[in-house]
Amino acid sequence: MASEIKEGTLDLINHLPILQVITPMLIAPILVVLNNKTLSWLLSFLGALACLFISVLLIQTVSDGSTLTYSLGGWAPPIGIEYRIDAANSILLFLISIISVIVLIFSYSSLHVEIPEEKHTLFYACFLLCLTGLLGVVATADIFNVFVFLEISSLSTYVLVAQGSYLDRRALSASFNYLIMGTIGATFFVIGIGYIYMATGSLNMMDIAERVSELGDSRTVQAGFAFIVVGMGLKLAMVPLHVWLPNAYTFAPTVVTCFLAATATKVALYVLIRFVFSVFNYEDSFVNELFFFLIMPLAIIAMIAASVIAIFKQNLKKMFAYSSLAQIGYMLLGLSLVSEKGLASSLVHMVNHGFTKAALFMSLGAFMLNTKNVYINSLQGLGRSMPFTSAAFVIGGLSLIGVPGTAGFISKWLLLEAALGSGYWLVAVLIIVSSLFAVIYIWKIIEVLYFSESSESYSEVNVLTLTPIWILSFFCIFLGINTSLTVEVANMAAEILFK
Amino acid sequence: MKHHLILKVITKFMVGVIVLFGLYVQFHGDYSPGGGFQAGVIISAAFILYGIVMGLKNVQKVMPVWFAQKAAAVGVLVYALTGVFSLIFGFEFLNYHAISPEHPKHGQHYGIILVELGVGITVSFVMIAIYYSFAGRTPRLDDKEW
Amino acid sequence: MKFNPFLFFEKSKRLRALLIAFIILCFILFAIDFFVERYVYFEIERVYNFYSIYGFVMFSIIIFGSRLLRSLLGRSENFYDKKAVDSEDYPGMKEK
Amino acid sequence: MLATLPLPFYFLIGGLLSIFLPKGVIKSSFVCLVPVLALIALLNGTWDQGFKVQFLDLELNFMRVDKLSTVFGIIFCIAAFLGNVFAFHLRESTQPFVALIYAGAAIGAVFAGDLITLFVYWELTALSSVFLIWARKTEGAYHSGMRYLIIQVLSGVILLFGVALFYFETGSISFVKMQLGSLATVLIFIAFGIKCAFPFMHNWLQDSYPSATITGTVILSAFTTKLAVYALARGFPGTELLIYIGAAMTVFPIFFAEVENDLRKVLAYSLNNQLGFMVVGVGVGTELALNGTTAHAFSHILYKALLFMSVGAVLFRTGTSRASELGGIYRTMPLTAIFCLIGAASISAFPLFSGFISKSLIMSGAGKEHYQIIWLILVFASAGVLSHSGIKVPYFTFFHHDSGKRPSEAPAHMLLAMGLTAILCIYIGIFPNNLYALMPFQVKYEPYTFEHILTQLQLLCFAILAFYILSKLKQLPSETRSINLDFDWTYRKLMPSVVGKLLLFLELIEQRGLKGFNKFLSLFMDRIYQVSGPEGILTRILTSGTMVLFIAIVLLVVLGIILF
Repeated sequence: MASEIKEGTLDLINHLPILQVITPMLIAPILVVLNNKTLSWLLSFLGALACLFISVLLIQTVSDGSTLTYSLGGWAPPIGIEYRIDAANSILLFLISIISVIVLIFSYSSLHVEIPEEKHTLFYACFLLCLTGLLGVVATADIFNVFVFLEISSLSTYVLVAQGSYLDRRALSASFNYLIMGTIGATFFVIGIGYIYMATGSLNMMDIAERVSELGDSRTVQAGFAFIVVGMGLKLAMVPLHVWLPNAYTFAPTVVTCFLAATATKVALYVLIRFVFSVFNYEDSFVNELFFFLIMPLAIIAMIAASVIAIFKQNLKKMFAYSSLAQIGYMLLGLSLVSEKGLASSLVHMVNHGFTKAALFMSLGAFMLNTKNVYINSLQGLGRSMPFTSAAFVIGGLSLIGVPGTAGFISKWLLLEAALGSGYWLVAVLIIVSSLFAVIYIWKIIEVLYFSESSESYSEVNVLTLTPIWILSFFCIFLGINTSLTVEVANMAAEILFK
Repeated sequence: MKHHLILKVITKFMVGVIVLFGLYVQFHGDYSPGGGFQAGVIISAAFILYGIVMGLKNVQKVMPVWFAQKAAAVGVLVYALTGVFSLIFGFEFLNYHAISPEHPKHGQHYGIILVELGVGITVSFVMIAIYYSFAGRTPRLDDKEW
Repeated sequence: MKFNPFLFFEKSKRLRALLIAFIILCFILFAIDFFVERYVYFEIERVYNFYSIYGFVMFSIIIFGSRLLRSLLGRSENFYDKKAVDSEDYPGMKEK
Repeated sequence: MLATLPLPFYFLIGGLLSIFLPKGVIKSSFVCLVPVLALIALLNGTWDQGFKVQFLDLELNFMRVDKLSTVFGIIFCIAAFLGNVFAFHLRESTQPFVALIYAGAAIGAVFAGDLITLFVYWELTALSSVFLIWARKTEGAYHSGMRYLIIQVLSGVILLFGVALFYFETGSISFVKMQLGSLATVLIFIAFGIKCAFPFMHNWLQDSYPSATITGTVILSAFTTKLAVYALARGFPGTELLIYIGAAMTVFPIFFAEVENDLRKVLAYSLNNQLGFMVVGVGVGTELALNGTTAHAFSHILYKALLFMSVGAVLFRTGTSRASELGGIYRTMPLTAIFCLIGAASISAFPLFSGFISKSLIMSGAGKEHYQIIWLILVFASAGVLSHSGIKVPYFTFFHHDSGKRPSEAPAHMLLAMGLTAILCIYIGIFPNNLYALMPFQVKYEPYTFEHILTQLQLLCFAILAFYILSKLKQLPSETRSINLDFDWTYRKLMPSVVGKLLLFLELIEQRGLKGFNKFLSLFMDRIYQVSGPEGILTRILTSGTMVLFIAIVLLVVLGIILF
């Protein structure tokens, strides 16, 4: 708590919320100054590790339902920038940190293939900035600060995606498209913030929430909300606004794809959740109507259509990019139920899908180290020559489908429970149908991996590459068996948000 | 640009003045309109002007690429370390009181100057770096190949 | 083969003896029904030699019924697909 | 510690360990040992409190041990042991591994105290067993396995949905007796029905079992369907609908089995017919009938495995299991022939064999409840069993006209497996009380009464007589290489062709439609960008442009919804 800080004594425990964000931010410029390839890997890895450590401490502190606040520069909240950690964002901080650690382990060997050597330092610096941005968005309780961090992460993401141009020039146009869409999204977002500031004169979430409820039915606030929903819809790739995502994921370097797929869209979704529940009042009719008439149909369309499209994609990165769209559909669906259970399922799915998708993309990346491309045909027979990678891939795939015993099952089960609990029978059926589509496209790959003869023989990738893949696969299973971390924290978070 | 003698001469005069003006904006940022961002842009404008008139090679003699990149990073570091400084002394991040606990107002003053300095350095060198990468870009592909 | 009871019956005389024994058994079973009072669940069981008759008739019905079934539904082995499992040989098994 | 470990984990852990063992005798011995250990653990284990695990807000019970589940657990362990002994010769990794996992999943499902655990193991049986089919490694087997997998997984999905609904209706997930009536229980019923091969859902059985490997079929035959019978006995005892379903199941496979050429398929149909008896027993639902179902499942697993083993051994030696290509093999495979005859006698319910003492429980159960038509059907079906499994399988395999094949006797481990099974069949037949003691309810039943033996012999002998006469008259269906259409025609022939045509149609529409749409779009865009440069640039702007157009539309919609 802010008041607990005793001035003049060094007590880092009280500074955890800010340390979480500035650790990578501090390391990024140091990397550029040092300009050494190996050292920058090591430093970023250590930085990410520190973030992970901090996020674990944070999650422990807030897992009893308490809230941790931190005022930047010593200025008290409504005026100064406030960082606010509760169950909802601590779980995301954890997700982002751990994924970044794992992804960095993987990058040690994969980056040599995908990015020219002289750019490695800058790549890591960019990566850390992206990490800073994502962590900042999640940690802060100041809406303009959200925008700033969102831009930090987005701008560095554009750069990271463009790095794929070393292998495939199309990464440039993908990145450019992403840039245009992302910028429009950010603009909309900032317009929304502007409207809110206009109506309430405040930028602090808690403060706004109070003032909004005092204002009553304000057109300005409602228009602001509309802009924020569309802006965040763009960032989180809600279905008609998703056009940037498949190409960005496909052509970005594996490391980036893993990281983005696991974190970036989730963070945008988190912002949306935050705004709906902490800034606006979810009981207001305009929020409910929007969710019922727009977000839910769009989420369902995403779930079904994106899964169907994924089935027909030959490029596996693209296939999983579309599958990500479908999964985002699940999360949006959970949110659009506007119930505690639905929200909890959304949060759990964010984490579970983060691990699952990272595992899938990373094992694809490992395949790619050998095959140089990820067209489905080039994976023929790899199940035998790369048994460990393939096994990890299968685990990830099972989790994506939602097979019991894997993380994916937990979140789908919760979502089903929530949908049925709200009385949407048809939605529940559609969730299952969409899972069946997932079975089809995962099966297609398994078939190629294990049931066809390979024309070329490859060797298994090295241990350092395998380790992160298996850590992720382990999480896919671990989170399916031990749900105390995810489900309990998510329930707590949903409870807090619904207060 | 051999024959653009006037431009060249004027530029040599202007560069110093622009930088000076930039520094003015920088250090008066806490009293008058201005601050690190504006100052950074103004200072970088001096280098960019020099580059446009004298050519990329010449400006890069004055300001090498590696230096621009690293200096930009150093700017961020100045900013961040100011914050960490107060953090180490047991205040909140970016709480300038830490710089001079006895006289908090002085602390505020120094703190803002430091932070603005960081911003100014970063912005100016980032601008320069952006100019370099645009100006130094030679298309790897012919138009036909697109 | 050291032990093979079936070869014992390969001679047609012995096989015939076996057959005759079986027919005698059937006759005994048929006849014995005269003397037995059976506990029954249903009245129909009281019909004289119900089980024998039922067994005989039903077996015949099964045979003729299945022939009818085949004439209606029988198809060649590769009806579904040339490589369907129905028509393929067990792999890796050369006749020994 | 070991005693409290849930039973399926023995198999799952054993299966995982087996991967790391060297292929050969060690691995084969190990996979035989695992079921034995599990059986010992089951007989000595103490799971009075169950093995409860908290999962989300649900309490799962991995080990609900009562008499009903124990019987099935015991027979599944025995079946796994026998199957693995039969497969001792395998020198590969997949099948021994999968066999253990499959058995473990089936046992796990049997001991599942709640529906979630049941569902998990339910799906695991499907996912593991399909590899026993794919291990045949032919294209046909692959497709057959795929069909099997789809149907089995479908059953699981329906089950999951039913369970979810059930949970919301009742707030409980414990697996206890249910009433048909709500959508939830109907879905669960259907899921059980698919696995139990109810009519029109049965074809996966006849499709997949003959497509599996020699050893795979033996293992497959024991678990999946009997698991479904267990689930029905646990969940829907006394559901009258089951009586009629079961009766239908006993009748129609008889005719198919009679004309089927592939002997393993004959046995698959016969399996279906036997399941019918069990289902009737569940439907009648009295203590006697449920005992009958349980006992019949127990003895059925043994003699069906024995029959599959003997046909498998022949297939192993000759390379074919087609009736049209076999015959006269008794000369060189006498032991196999004897074991086959024991299996045939057991399934036909000759006195002193296991079928006799278990099937009569069901018949008496139905009789006592005065289901006359059903009872007549069951008697008819008994004659039918004799016709295909009792006579056709051994006759066409070993006796009949000489095919000229002179294979050597089955390998020792197969003989051992068959011998053990045969001994069990006879042992149960002679000492039925040992089996009855295991039954879920107290049994006071004496199968060996004079009249019972007499009527059964009358039935069987006169059926055999009919066979003899008809064969002399050359009225038996001839064995030719052919297949018979069954309900699988709908999804192997009808559906693909319909879907194919539909897809063609859709493609046509899509092409036409897209063309039209494109035309419209390009006209529209041409207007807007009339002055823009060449085509290439135009299209590039178009993509970014349409994206932004989307954004604008969405914004308008959102604003519209919120503000009005």
